[in-house]
Amino acid sequence: MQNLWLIPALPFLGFLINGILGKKLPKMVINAVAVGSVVLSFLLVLNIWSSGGDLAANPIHQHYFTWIQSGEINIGWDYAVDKLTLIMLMVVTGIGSLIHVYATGYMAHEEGYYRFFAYLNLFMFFMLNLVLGGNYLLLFVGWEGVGLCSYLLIGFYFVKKSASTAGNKAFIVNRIGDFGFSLAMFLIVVNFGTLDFTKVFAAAPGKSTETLTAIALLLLLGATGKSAQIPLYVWLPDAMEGPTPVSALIHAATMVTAGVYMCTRSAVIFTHAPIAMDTVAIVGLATAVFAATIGLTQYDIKKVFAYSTVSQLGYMFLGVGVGAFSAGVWHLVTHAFFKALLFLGAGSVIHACHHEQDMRHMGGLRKYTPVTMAVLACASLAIAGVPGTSGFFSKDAILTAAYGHAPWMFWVGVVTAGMTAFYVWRAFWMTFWGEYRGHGHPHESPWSMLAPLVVLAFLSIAGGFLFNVPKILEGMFPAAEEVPGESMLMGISIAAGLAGIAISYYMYVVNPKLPQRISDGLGGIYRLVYDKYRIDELYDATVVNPVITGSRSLLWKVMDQGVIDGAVNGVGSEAQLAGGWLKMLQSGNIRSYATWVVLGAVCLLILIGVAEGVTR
Amino acid sequence: MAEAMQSINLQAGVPISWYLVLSAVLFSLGVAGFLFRKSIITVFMCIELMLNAVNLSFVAFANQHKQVSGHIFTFFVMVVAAAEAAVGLAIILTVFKNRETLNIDEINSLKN
Amino acid sequence: MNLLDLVIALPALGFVLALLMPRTQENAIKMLALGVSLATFVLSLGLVNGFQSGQTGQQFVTDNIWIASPEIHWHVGIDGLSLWLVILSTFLTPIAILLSWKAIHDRAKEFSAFVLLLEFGLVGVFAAWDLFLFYVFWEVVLVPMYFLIGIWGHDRRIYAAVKFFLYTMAGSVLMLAGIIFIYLRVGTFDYVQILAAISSGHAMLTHTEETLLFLAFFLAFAIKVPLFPLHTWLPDAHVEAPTAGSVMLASVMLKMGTYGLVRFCLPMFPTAARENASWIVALAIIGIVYGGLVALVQPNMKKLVAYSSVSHLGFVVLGIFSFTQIGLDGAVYQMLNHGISTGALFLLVGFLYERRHSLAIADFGGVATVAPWLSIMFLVTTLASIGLPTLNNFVGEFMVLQGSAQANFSWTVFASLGVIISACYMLWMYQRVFFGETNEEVKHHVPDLSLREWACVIPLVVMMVWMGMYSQSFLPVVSEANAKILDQSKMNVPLRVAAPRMTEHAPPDLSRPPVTAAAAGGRADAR
Amino acid sequence: MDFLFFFLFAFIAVACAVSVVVQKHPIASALSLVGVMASIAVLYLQLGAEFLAMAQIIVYAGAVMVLFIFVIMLLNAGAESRAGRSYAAQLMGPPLLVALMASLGFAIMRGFPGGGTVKFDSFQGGTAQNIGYALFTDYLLPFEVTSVLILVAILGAIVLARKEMD
Repeated sequence: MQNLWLIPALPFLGFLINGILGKKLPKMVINAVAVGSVVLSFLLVLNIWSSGGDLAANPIHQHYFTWIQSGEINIGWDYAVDKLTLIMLMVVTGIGSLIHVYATGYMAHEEGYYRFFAYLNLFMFFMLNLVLGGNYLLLFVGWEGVGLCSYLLIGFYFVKKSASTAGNKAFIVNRIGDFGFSLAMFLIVVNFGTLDFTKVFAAAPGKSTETLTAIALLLLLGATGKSAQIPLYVWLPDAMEGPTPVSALIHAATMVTAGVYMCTRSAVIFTHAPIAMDTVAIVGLATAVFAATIGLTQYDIKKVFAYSTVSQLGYMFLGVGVGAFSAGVWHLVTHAFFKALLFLGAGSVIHACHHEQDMRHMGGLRKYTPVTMAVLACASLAIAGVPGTSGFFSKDAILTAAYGHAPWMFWVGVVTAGMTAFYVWRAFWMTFWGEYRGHGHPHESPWSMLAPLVVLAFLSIAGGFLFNVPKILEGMFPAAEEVPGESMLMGISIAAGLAGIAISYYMYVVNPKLPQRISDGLGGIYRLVYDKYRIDELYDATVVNPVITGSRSLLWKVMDQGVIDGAVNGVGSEAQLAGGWLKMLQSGNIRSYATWVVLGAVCLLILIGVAEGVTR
Repeated sequence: MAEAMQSINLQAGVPISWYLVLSAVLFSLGVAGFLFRKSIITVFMCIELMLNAVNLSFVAFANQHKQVSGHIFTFFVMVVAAAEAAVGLAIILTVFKNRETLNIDEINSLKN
Repeated sequence: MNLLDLVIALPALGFVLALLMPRTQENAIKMLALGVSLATFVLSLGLVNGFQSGQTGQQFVTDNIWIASPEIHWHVGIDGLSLWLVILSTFLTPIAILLSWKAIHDRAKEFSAFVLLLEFGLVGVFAAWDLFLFYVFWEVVLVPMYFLIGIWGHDRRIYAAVKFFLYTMAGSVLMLAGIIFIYLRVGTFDYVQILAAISSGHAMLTHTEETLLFLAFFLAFAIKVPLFPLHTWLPDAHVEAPTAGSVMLASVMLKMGTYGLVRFCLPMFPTAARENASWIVALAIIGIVYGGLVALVQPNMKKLVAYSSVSHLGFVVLGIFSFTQIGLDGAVYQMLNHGISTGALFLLVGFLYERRHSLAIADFGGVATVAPWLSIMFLVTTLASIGLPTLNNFVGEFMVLQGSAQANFSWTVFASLGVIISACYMLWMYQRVFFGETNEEVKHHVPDLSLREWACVIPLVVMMVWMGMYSQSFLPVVSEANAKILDQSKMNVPLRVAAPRMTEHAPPDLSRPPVTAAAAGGRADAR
Repeated sequence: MDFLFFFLFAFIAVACAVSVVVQKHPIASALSLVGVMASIAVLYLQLGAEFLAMAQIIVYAGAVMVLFIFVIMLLNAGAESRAGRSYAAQLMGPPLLVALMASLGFAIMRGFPGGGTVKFDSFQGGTAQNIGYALFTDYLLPFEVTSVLILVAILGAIVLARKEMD
């Protein structure tokens, strides 16, 4: 019997040690604690994986203590592991370990080194909680917790205003998603009386479609927040303010895929709510295209990959939405490999160029950083879906399923795949080919950074074979319908990917003047896309600013200080006014006072008389 | 009133209510003095007049109920009146020394 | 004289002792006050230890005649509802004294005495089972707080103190009228007997009377809570109050209002409470959103936290008037949570004020660089306040919203907006105060936490985590008490009101035991 | 006989009381007041209050009024000045007085339609013995308190007078 609680507890312990004592510890110890705790967790997960037994038949379920109990509702601190969880655990701890190792090199000269690793370990704790949680509320704990860590790590360079603003934005936008998630939980409790996965999923088929649709749509709102889908994707590109390892771990490989995990976890609910499924697919597809177009135009290397992440997440949602849950998860896994690699590679490049992120100031790096170039090539091949690489398998599985669901989705997906290949390779060419356009001397990164890259490069290429997710998850989800002409579809998508690479090669290596001409030719449209469709500005103008100015001028100044306080103070001054009139009676003349006394006496007498008269 | 007069038996004695009416009349005269006189000493005397009027009704009630309590009350009122006279007159003295007037309307420091 | 009496009496004793001490012995007075409040806290822990869960009645009861005519009893006792509120009061008082150790030098003697008097009143309010006694304690609390604000406050302290006093008095006078009305009708101030009389119909309250009484009590409590349109005294009082005053005000005094709602309004006037629930909930939700939005744009930290209190207490009221077990449990739990986390916020804001002598957000920036631990503690508290899971507020908010979802899902939808807004205003403030470039003033005047300050903060932070992770230490007894209250508020209302007029013809209500037996049983349980 | 006494002294009392109110000079008022008190003392006798009648003469007509006259002489108070006025008293006074009389009369007539009659010797509870007995048994505490009251009054008077001497 494995002690599941140890898996998240170890990083948490690391967080405590580094967080509290870190300032006084030598770097070696911090490294050992931070990396060691995550690696130990990884080993524990491996232990489950190898000794696994039949998780499909007997999922592990461990109850530790009752967390919230009131009336009929009882929510425990339960960890559960089934195959889906196990895959997620592998991804989170595995890639987490690699990125921790990488970060020891990347962050070596940063201030607040211990703080960084403390946050990172805390993130691992919450992420593992999210994955291991045996009920929705525990998932939500991890869900919010990773949001917190994301906030802390994006704002790691908190002296920079843009960093802390980006952190706030991430947290608040996520909160909007969480609003949906929590409403979904409330609905689940109202209808099911519990939040335990097993009980909810057992009872779900019996509930009405309307209820399940409402729950599913609210869950989707939560997922769009965390996984950066339309309309809540805006925080992710800004999140690139964080250190690069953070971008790789949190904003590419693990946290942002939590939405996909959650939807997959709730597959039973989604499959019984067809409208919600279609919504998921459409949201995913729209996000994929939308983000991809923005990615075409960006120059900041991390921004390119950020939009690429948004786009790829859209793919995963497309997979979930068309009912190919395992394909979605598969893409999640392979994407974790190659996107983490892309980011880490980008980090290595940035490191090499002395913290320059603009690709216009790079170029020709293949001479200086050959290893980085090699591994990035692997990643770029994978994301372009070149046959044999990991990305190929998962993307193909999704697209095939999409065709089965609705052919137009397939075509849009293919176009997106082409764009993806184009902008990733565009970044590749701009970075490594041509002449060096930056300042200083670029240099290759240390091996503590490169070693994880090599491992990830291997996984990016071979991950599709190693982790055949649909096979592992067989039986967990309803099988996707067979699609005729599968090989033809595969051919089309491969062609799109290769075309993207070819075009980018033509535009950025063979004929470097071309892009400028095209962008000039497109004019306004190009500016619009380059400015990310000005969605941020749109949100600012329609939501943020009205709320703030409305709160300030209307609610606070007018309502609170004017109306309510005005009324209160008005009562006060009215009383004073009345007192002013009554004060006239107090003339100071004793005879007048006596007159009033007599008046009172007479009135009393008359009153008594009247009362007597009435009773008689 | 006329019927009431007729029904009175001259041999039976004076009705209690007549004493009360007398008391009321004296009291009202006291009030009138209080309201219309301006000399502080006269006003003070009018207060004594009112006290006497009330005493009279106490005694009348004592007679009606054949109890001594009414007398005791009157006795206490007298005591209080005596004490009041002592203090009150001392106050009047002080006021006069300070203000050089006995006009009650000019002594209005209760205002403000 | 049982333990509870001791817990009530000790602060009063300390109050007298502090007044008797010579004015010059400032430190000795502070030590005395701290010692007394700590001793009270330790004693009150004995209440937790001796509290028998599973019994629904009051425990640690003392019931002696205090005033013979009209018969007013010294009737104190605690149940699961009041237990934690008593602990909260005794827990925060030593912290309040400790935190103002350096800040208060002017008239330290009176200050210590008033804080102890405040504690006396607060514990008394939560323990009183006689309506008149309750009212007396209710007013006792007012006096020291009035002076705390009025003497040791900031520039506009007189205005704030008078506003606070008048607002609260206006409500409580109506409550007094209600109490007297009930006394005239029932012939006792004893709450247990009143409940029995009301539930059996002996009180013969007509529908109108019940509604009016409910409103009288409700208004007093709603002002104290404070519910939405009655809240404007709160920001002023908080901004002007010294830190200790703010902490006690936010943490415990506001709970008097919500406690009163649960303790008195629900069981005594079940029909009226349920009939009026809809607009009260509407006000609560408006308060949640409105408080949050106004907090968003405050330039002053204390005002921001004060408006956030309006928002948070909206949740409590929402939970209470959802009339569900989980909602009510959540509301009570949220009272405690708010006490801890908002208390901690005011405390930390107070620390910042001591350093920089300003409450304006704009005067800060980059504090995280110079005072990392202060920033971390503030962050934890902020996160607790915005309801991060594993910290305390989350549990309360979750339960309240769950309860309201069971009552009416649309309530939850609107109330949940408050959760989003809370993240906005708290994080925005945090960003502006702690992040960014450190300005010169901050660099020179803002050191990290001192040992004394650590001693204030650590207990609060520990409680945040404890209450967030293991609510089972606290919730079961609360649940039991709430179940009883909920039961009382579920009384078969039409029958109860009609009963007096058709006593001869109405069939006996078999679903309930006869009143006298119930009342006697209730009291017997308690002993 | 009873009627005669009653009317005679009632008339004197009312006449003197009117004189108290209308006399311009305080001395005249004071002397009129003595008349009121004396006639009231006679009525006391008629009502069977021997002790009070004597006390009335000695304490009121004697001590208190002498004190008044003494003060009037001391201050050399003449006819009152005309300065100052009270609108309230002038406007509302007369109607109020009428209303007061009317309502009091009404109350007496309504309240005591046949409340018994008064004759000499019909009630003999007002002797000094009876009063003394009552004072020193049932009313001992109030009696003692009045002694304190008088003491305080004396002290007060002294203090006030002393202040005047400064």
